[in-house]
Amino acid sequence: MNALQVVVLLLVGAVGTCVVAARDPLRQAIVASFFGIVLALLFFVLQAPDVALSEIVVGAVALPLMILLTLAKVRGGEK
Amino acid sequence: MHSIAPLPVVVPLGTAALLLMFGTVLPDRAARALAIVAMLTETALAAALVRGARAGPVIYWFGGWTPRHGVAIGVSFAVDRLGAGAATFAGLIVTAAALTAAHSFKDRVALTHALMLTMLAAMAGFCLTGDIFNLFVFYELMAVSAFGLAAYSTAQVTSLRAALNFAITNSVGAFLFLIGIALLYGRTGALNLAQIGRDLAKSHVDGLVIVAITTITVGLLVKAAIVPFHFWLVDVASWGSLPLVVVLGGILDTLAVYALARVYWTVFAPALAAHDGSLRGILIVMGATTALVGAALSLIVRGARRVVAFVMVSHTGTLLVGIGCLTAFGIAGAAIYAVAGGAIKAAVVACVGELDDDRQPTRPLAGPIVLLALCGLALAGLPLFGTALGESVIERSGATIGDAWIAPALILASVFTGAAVLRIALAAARNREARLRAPAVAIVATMLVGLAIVARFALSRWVAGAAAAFVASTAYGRVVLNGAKFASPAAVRGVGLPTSGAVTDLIAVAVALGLVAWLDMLRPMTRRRTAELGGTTVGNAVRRLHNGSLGDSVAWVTVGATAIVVTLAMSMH
Amino acid sequence: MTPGTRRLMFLLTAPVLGAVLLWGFGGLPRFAHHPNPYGDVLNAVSVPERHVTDVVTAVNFDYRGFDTLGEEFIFFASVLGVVLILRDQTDESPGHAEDFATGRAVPPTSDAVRVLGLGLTPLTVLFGIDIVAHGQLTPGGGFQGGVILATAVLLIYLAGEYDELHVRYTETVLERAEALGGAAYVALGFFGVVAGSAYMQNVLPLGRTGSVFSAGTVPLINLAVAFEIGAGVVILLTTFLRQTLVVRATERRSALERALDAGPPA
Amino acid sequence: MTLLPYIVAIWLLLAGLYGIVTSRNLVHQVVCLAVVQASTYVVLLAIGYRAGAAAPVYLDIPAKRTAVDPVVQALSLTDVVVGATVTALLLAIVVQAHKRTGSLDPEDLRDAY
Repeated sequence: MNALQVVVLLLVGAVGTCVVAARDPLRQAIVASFFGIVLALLFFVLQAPDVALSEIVVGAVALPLMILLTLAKVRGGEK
Repeated sequence: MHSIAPLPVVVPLGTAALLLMFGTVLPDRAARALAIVAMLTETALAAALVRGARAGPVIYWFGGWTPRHGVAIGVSFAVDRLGAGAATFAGLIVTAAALTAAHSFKDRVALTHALMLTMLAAMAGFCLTGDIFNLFVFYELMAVSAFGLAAYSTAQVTSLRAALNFAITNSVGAFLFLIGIALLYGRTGALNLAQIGRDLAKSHVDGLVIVAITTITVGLLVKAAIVPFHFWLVDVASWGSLPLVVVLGGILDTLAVYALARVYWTVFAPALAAHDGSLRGILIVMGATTALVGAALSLIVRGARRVVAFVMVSHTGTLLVGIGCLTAFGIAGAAIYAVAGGAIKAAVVACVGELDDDRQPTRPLAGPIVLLALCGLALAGLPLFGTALGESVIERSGATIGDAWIAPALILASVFTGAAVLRIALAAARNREARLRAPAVAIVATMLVGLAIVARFALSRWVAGAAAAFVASTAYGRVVLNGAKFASPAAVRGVGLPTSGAVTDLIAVAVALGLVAWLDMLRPMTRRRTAELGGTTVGNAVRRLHNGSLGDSVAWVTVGATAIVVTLAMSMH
Repeated sequence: MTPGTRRLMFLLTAPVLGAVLLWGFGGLPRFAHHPNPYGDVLNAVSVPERHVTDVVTAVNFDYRGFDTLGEEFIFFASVLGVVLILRDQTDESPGHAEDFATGRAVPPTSDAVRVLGLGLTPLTVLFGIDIVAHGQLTPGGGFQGGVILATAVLLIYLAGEYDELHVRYTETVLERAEALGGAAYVALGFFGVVAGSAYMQNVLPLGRTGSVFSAGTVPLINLAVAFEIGAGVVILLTTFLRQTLVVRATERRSALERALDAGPPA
Repeated sequence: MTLLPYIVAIWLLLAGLYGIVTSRNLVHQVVCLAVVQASTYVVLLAIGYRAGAAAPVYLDIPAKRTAVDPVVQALSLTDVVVGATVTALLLAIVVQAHKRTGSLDPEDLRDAY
């Protein structure tokens, strides 16, 4: 295992923890998007470019977008 | 015969796509009819596969990728009689659900029926597949289709909560299952069930094997709603849309137990050999606990659908005892019990849905009340029904492996669940306001009750042989990987089932009737009001435990998984 | 259970579960030195047998193409589920797109955003098509390309204004496109059956390795997947967008009404 | 050190589960489920990785070159799709639940006893 992999793995663990620890959903959505990017990076260093690409489009773009839309709806309803 | 193997999956999937394509231009009736035709086609195709597999499993390699030097490189279906039988039964239950769906699904009918079709396709694939990752794919397809249907009544917050509970708990279960698959792949480099089994037998039973067994078992037990993983099922059965609950009670949780047996016999049985005692103990104890807890709570709780929810929990527990015996007889008993009990539960749900309805009365209620009473008797163990035969076969196989306590435990569970359903019938008979609205439901429920009787006589002929073929791991592996002829004399010859103890069954029915009479007729009115333990400490504790909290369900999954893995590790290692 | 009890229960058992899981993972071959016989076989045969250079695509759409059929229908089912769950309720009506939080109309999209959005759209579309078309050659394929194409459609929304009527019309078209993708995947499987062999068998001419039209049915399945995923993701995003911008309760509902909705306790 | 990927995976699994168990916000709870799922990606890809091997794309590498396992990558792709779809479904349910209760706290969804 090379140093880059170790660093990225630890980063994945740390950012994943931040996603859970971010109790405010709006902040969490942004952290989650970052988590998607870090995961994609991990997949890239594990020589999985296909999975990395889908993690970027899904985890870093599509899902955070849906979370933000949900939050927008929900906050609108709260007046 | 080989060529039709993919069709039970492909036909419903294709029809689902067509329904979405023409959903906006098709009249609702036409969409419904198209869906039902596809469901019946699946049933017929699966039934043809039961015949086709009578001389041994039918192996179908998708993409024509047959194994090379005994190494699988593609995905296969490995269709045996029991699997094809389960796929046939799934078709019947989903058809029954669709026939009763007219009053539950009014908006976007084509979409709801498309989801029922993807769910059916997933069930068929789940029953027929010979590949563990393919099993996972169908596990998820089944679940995702069901989530949308569970949340259909979006005006009801409880139904939304039930769907959330369902989706979150089942997803956690699915991830555990996937971790198990990854572990097995890491050890053997294979995804084909037979190949994993063959390679696993070469290594010794170590931490990896124990953890893989645990994660896969927990993933399936969550789906089967075995105590303490049952909270989501109680919520969905109480609040989910009716057609989904018909499917849930009829087959969905049963299939998870089926898959557990499939994975055990193809993957773990060759490797475990001498160690299987610990797994057997865990499965039987969990099954019996579930059967008893579900049965006891079905007598305690209030509300017809809630009662039925706990009857479902109890039943899956009994099934798990049958599978957990890890013998061919246990599987044979469970198969009969699954068909007869599943049909009965589906009928109960359909009838109870009628009672809940507050529409204008059109006809007297006699139909559903009589049907509910019959279902209650069937659950209590009236020898006319397949439930009684299945249960007695499970009890015998329990006694054969030295667990004589299983028989009284299961009989007690059936007395309680039977009494619980009889009480619903009694309450409905007393409530003069209630009326039956649609004759369709009564017809479907009658056919389901009939199926439970037919199962008693038709299944007992071939199920022992089918079960013997199911457990013939080595012969199965040779057929899948080497294209050999199926060599299992016991399976081909067929084996007689132990006969049912009719006297015990009749006593059980009498006790159930007595229990109902005592609870709801003989006791003074004031005591009867508290019969449901509404205000008592026990009743409150039970309800507080089943209050639909999402976090609770997941916490229990963690606790249950830990308990299972620690027990297995200590007894095997 | 109270939140405290539940948390305590979890914290007492989770470390044990973690430790036991780690014990199980310890039984795997050493990291980075796995034998992976299955993967090695496929790596060796994909290029000569299937004329596919991206082996992951060969696994997805050929060797294990049946899994991917299931996967596409998982996606299909969840889009149907979202559409069902977020369908218009009897107590809701679509209104004019307005800023929900303040009750004001949505400020018109600024020209800068519009130009940027419209400028980015063709680029995104090209990128998406590129990813789809080279599915069997380079990383990416119908799934990734489909999501990217869906994002391009969303850029148009960002650049323009949200027009309710227009969306109602496109929803039907999108649902048909998604269904077409799913149906095409199912139908492509029958090519093998028609040719007298197994379902999902890749029977079309394999072409020259490295060209866009190589690998037989693989690029066709890829295209079907791109269709389904692309349309599906647009449906998902517009359904959520519609909830945010347009749908509101016809009248403010009182707490009592909500309680009545919940029905009697069990 | 060679167990590090699995330690990270187990950590993500348990951290995500902790988030689900203790969450007081439905959107937060749903995103925590995605963290649980991330653990499965890490496990799968770690199992398929091989030191010094290339990505399984034979476009610009020689045919004899060893590559990492493509099978687990295909499995992870399916897993990513499954995760995204389940999250979308859950968010849709959350939107409806919020319309009905005006709250995002899972505790407000329980039966009150």
